[in-house]
Amino acid sequence: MSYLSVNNIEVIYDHVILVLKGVSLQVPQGKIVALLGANGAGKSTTLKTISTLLRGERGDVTKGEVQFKGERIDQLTPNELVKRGLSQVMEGRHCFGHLTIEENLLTGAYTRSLARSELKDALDKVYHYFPRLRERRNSQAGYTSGGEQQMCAIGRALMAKPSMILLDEPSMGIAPQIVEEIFGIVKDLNAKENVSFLLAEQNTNVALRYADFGYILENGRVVMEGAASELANNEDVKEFYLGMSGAGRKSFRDMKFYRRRKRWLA
Amino acid sequence: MFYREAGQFKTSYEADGQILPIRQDRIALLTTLAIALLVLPMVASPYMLSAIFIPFLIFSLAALGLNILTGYAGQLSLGTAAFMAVGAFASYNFVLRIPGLPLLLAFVLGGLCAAMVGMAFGLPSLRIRGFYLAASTLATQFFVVWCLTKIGWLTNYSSSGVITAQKMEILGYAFDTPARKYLLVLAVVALMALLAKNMIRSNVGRSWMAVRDMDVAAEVIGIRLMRTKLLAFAVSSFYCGVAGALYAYAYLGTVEPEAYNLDLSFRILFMIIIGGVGSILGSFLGAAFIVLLPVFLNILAHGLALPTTVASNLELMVFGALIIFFLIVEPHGLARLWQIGKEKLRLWPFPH
Amino acid sequence: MQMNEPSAISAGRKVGDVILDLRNISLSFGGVKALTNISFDVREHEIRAIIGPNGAGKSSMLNVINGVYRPQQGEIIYRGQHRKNMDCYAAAKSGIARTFQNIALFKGMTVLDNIMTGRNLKMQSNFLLQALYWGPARREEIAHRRKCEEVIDFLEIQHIRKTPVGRLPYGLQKRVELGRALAAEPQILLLDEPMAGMNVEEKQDMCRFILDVNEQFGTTIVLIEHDMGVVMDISDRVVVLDYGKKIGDGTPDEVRTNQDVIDAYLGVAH
Amino acid sequence: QPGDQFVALPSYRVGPYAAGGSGFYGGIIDYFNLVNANGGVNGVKISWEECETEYNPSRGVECYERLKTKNGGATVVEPLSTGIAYGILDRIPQDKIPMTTLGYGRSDAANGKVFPYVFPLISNYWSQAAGMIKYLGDKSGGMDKLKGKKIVHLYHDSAFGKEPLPVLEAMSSQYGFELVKIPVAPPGSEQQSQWLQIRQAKPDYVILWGWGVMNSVAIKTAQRNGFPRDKMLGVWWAGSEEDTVPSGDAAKGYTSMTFNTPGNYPLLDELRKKVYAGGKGNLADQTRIGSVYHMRGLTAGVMYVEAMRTAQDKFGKGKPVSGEQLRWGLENLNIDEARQKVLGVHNMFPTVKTSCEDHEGSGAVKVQQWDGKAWKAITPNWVVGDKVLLRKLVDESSGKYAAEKKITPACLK
Amino acid sequence: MDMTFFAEVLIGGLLSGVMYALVAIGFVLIYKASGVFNFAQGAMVFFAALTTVGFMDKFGLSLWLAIPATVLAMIILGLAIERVVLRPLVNQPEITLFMATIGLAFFIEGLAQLIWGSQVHKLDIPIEDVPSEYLMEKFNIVISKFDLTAAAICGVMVAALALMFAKTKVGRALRAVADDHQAAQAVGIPLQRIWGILWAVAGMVALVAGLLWGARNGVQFALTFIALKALPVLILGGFTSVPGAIVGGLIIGASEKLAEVYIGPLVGGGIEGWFPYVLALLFLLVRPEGLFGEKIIRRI
Ligand SMILES: Nc1ncnc2c1ncn2[C@@H]1O[C@H](COP(=O)(O)OP(=O)(O)OP(=O)(O)O)[C@@H](O)[C@H]1O
Ligand SMILES: Nc1ncnc2c1ncn2[C@@H]1O[C@H](COP(=O)(O)OP(=O)(O)OP(=O)(O)O)[C@@H](O)[C@H]1O
Ligand SMILES: [Mg+2]
Ligand SMILES: [Mg+2]
Repeated sequence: MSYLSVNNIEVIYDHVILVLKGVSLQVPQGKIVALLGANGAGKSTTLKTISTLLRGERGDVTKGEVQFKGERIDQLTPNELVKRGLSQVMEGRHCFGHLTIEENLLTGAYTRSLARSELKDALDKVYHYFPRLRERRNSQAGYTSGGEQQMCAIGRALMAKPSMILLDEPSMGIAPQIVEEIFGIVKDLNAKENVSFLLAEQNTNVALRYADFGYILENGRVVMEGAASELANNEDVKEFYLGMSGAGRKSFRDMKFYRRRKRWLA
Repeated sequence: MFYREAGQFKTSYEADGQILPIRQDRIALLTTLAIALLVLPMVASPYMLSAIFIPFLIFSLAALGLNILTGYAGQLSLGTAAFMAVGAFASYNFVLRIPGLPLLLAFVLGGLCAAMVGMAFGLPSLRIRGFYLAASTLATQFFVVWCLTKIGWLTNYSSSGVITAQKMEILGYAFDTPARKYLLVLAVVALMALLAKNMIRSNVGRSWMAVRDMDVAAEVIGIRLMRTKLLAFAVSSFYCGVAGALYAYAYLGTVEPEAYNLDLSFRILFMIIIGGVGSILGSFLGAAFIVLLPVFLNILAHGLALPTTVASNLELMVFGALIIFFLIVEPHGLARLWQIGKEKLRLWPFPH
Repeated sequence: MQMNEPSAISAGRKVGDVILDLRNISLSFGGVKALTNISFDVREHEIRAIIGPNGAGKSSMLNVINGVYRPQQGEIIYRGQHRKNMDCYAAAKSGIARTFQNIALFKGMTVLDNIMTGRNLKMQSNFLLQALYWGPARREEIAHRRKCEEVIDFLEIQHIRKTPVGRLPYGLQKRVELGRALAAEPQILLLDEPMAGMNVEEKQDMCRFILDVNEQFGTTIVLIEHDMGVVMDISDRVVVLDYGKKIGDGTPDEVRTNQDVIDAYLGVAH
Repeated sequence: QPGDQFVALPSYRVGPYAAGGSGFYGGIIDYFNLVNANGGVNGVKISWEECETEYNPSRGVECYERLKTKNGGATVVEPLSTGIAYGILDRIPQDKIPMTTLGYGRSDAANGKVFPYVFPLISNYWSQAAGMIKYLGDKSGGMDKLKGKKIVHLYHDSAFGKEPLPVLEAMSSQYGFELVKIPVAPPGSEQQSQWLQIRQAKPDYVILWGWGVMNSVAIKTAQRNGFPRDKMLGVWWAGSEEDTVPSGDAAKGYTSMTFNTPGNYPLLDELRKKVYAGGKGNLADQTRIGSVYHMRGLTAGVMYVEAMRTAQDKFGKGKPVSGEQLRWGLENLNIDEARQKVLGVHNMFPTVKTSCEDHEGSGAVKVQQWDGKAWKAITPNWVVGDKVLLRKLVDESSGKYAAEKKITPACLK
Repeated sequence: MDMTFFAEVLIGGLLSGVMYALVAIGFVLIYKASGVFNFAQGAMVFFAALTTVGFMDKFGLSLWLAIPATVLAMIILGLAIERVVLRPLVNQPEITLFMATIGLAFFIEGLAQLIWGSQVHKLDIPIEDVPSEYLMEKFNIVISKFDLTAAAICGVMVAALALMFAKTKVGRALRAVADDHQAAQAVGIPLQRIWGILWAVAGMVALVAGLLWGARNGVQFALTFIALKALPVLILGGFTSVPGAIVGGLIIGASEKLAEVYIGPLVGGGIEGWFPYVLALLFLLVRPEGLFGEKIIRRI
């Protein structure tokens, strides 16, 4: 049975802009699922639909439903979702600028009532993953660097101890070493604590390396799905998402001429 | 079906830069203008002209002025009425003290005085932002009204601080009936709206919007904050000043400084928020909403034959509730609602 | 510099003399030392990359170059002129344009308007003429519009010309931001993570734009990027920062093999 | 309905001045209802329509414009707001609708040659100021005793508060008392500094020229600073229950001007019997019958009805008169004591006799004192200030207005 | 210069300032916790005071019963506001929310008068508004006991709220909400519940202000205007600082009185209307976020 399932959702922004045109996807329990796609394909919108944060952006779900642990969740509030174990890391960081890094992390634990020592443990765990945050713990998040904010956002979501995390572009603006670390953490949580992940990622390379399963979204439709390894070996994915051609990786310098992009759907 | 731009191709940047790129819109605007100019003065009752259309146009102009400052340049202001007062009292003094000064020139001079006051009070905007600035602009509001009550010269030492606007005459032609006053106001407002639109679509307007949307980034691309903000204050106050002068000359006739009180400032702010912040059309829609709704509610309440006290309070409540309702339906104002309507129309008969 | 040159590859790009020289720059915020005693230079027509772990001070470095931050110490020599610091306006005026890590587009404006603001320094006519939209003002507006359309064509964003940027997906916004910087016809272009949040194909597009700008117009480019593939492929020289200190400087190959760099940043050799 | 005498009532029943507005307009309407219940004015029923102005000039103008053509045309209008009165000042002569401004508005409008359509009936600000000084003089034991006294003019810092200054200043130099002017920034919800200044100045009297919340705050703050309330003398806009009730006990002993004598009158009894008993009363709260604002409204009603009667006498009994004709009626009012007795309002307001030169018609005022529960008149007779001085000021000021507006002063027929 | 008089003006000003602060706190509370500039605060003060008096006059309740009844009314009002106005407007720009509170102000004003009528009332609370004899004899200074009590109440309220924001989980959550509604929701902060509580608390703060101001000036519509006195206090102290409200109040109160007394006569008086604003403005030029406000983060 799938842990999270999205069934044929359709989303319209501002009453007129149709963004998702019937997207369905499943996340089985304890798996990592990657959601891939070009800019504007609708990845973030899909995630926001699941976490019901769409309402604040004047987006409407006009069709379809979302189920989590076998229950419909599209009418719940984000708070209830977090309590049920579904957390989202939003695209574009969204740290609380006036709160310090540590306060930011603490708000992450809002839904859990923890004793002081437990809180400290939770914090330590995040600091363990992101030592850089420990150093900057007392600075206002608004004044930290882009990458630090990204780490803070991820750390904040971990504080809720979710059983399912929606990650929107976790690698954006993160140094390569840390990217690997973040995905390491994902794998770690997945393996040790059985946390499921749905991650929207542009860094297809890394994403497919760590994910079990992948969906490719284009223009608001799922155009391809399959096991991660399968996708990674698909010729089209290789060419368009991994930047490989027949003879290994191509240099970015050689990409000078306009190529016609292959579209799966007209 | 009929509202499509399909088949209308632009062959020059000039054509593309037109105020209304879609032909149907152009036709609609011209028709509206023609009706306003030719038909209304003939058919509308004096009541409609002098109690609805004239104040509507004047408030639209003031709202336009505030929209330039708040909607386009992003500086929230609660001092609109003060700038209007400066425009009115300055125009009055110009006409009074310079015999033979053409009335329209007096309005322009009044507007310029307002612009200067606006710039002076706009200076703090270089450092202060958002609600802090808004609250500070109240200083303008109270200070200007205070000056007008204190400095006798400004009101020609009238014992009660009241000024009576002189008769309106341009080139010997007296604007004394509601229809004539209406036409004068319409001409001024239409012209100034056109100028505003031009500013908005050229470099000044873009600089304002850039400063509004992200002033740090605007600075980095070479927009000078001080100049841009002060210009916005000046232009906005100019518009408000002219509106204030019209308010005195074409609408109230006799005014005391108190007529330009905080309440008026707020009403104009409501207009732009309800109508649409950062939209010229919105200034007009908002003014219409705020001018007409209470009248409408009042008439409605009378129709229901409620006890007057109850009716008046209900009116106030419904007015408040409707503001909230419209904000919930469309936080970006009536202008946006209008635009969405048009977008839907363009897609029609398909829903998306 | 002409935008409408045929897009043939220019015969060979020559890296020229030092155009921007940063000497002993130090910058701190309260207790945080963002930059400590950093020196490096940028030569004309080259692509210079700045890399380093998160919070190393890369963005701060760009902010120093174009005058958003004022360093406590150090000197900037730009085209032979010494300055303690730049101010934003002067920097823009002297041909430094940039993009930002957190997109700093004007959200309420259309793509075209955003790009047009990039040309604001080149617009001369006063606002009264603009209000009348008449004569020189109108001609000027149209001339600049033409230039901006070239930028739009170049970046292949014709279809979204009239869309408010707030509604665009992230990747396109980055592209528009580049367009705004390009519209200023800069001498030096500072790019802060232009390819963050893009997939490979889009990165390829972006690289192509950057290289084209560099080659066709000879624009000097300073680039911050976390994707090593991109950095190694397209930059001429790389400077590496870590905790506000410079730990490496040289060609991509030199940097790639520098042990300090590997330890602090790359993790594994790329 | 056609055949009625239609009156426009641009009233306000919400907002800061709602309490006054509902009392005043309630009074007018009550009186009209009573007159109608008694068969109308020579059989002509009075009809009216209210329109909420919120005390806002621009809404007031809209109301005026809306009401003026209703029911065959309004024949008199009373906005009870200076701002609105100014807003329609230019319109009424054109529309030929007289406007009354009972106790407010331009004092110089008393000159009917310049302001043919404006009627500041009974008493205006200048008459009031002169009456105040007269009263204070009498209280001190004669006008000559005012010499060397100190009087504070504590005023609402607006056109309203400055209106009496010409009179007060003239009288100050005439009688040799010291006039200390202390303004209060509107709305006046804080007056600590003013009252400290007053305490410092140790005046003999304080004239309170206030409006709205400023009045109750002044009384409260006077108490807080230990200034005796009976040495305070308010204007009539500071002399209603609405001004004293919120101050509670602090208001005991406070005095103010009025142009109505507080008390009960046959008219009020008749009202209770014929209007309120039938549930047609306009006041929600019957205890407000006979309150200051209500009585002021009744007075206005009496004025209108008497003017209608007078006009009908001239232009034909038993049919409604036009605005123009009613103007004539207002200009030729003569309500003497005998007439007052007939109407059951003897001594409720001073006798009124208007003419083209004198649209005020009286200029007499009274002083009343708050005993903690109700107002009591403390001057047995009507007080009249220096008429000669007032006439001079009115002529000067209205002359200036006429010159500015290029009006040739003349009486209308 | 007469020193006693000076002291009197100064102290009188400080105490008036406390009264301003009382209203300003209501604004700070909502702004700090949701980024909403609550224009309806004045209307809520009016509503609270009028409701208390209404319960006393119309239902004959004693003050001690009327207050809890009003507390209940304020809670209902607060929850209703959250449900009807704020919930649908989550994540909207500040100015939209600001405008919504303006609509709310109209609504509440109309509602209050519809229910309780537009009459003015007095409100007797058992604190005497007469000069304290002790201080009068000892220092020859006239200070009202009432003002001293008000100052004490205000102090307690400020301390409680400041602690709440700084130390508790809810306080932290509220600050987070003010920064970013959407992100706050994403981390599971129950925006709706929290806002409901918040507005209910703001309603109670309004009640305290309403009781004290109502007792001082009478319960009348003009209570809504005291917001105008609170605004300069607010910008001077900083929109986001509870202690700022009281410090701002003291500064504004004292300086406006001193200015009125010592500068006023030179320029014709009546400067209290604008002086506090100009003063606050000058402060802002030095510190654009007010004395204690959170620094406005402007980074690119
Ligand atoms: N608030 C909004 N209003 C209108 N349109 C929107 C809004 N948010 C997103 N869109 C549109 O919806 C489409 C999908 O956007 P979404 O952010 O989901 O894409 P994405 O796949 O996450 O892209 P990226 O990789 O750039 O983050 C885009 O075309 C975008 O323009
Ligand atoms: N305005 C500021 N105030 C306080 N601290 C700042 C400010 N700007 C930057 N910093 C600090 O300086 C350090 C360097 O920041 P910078 O943004 O330059 O990093 P970066 O190298 O761009 O990192 P990233 O790759 O994560 O974007 C960070 O620790 C940051 O917190
Ligand atoms: Mg996305
Ligand atoms: Mg950076």
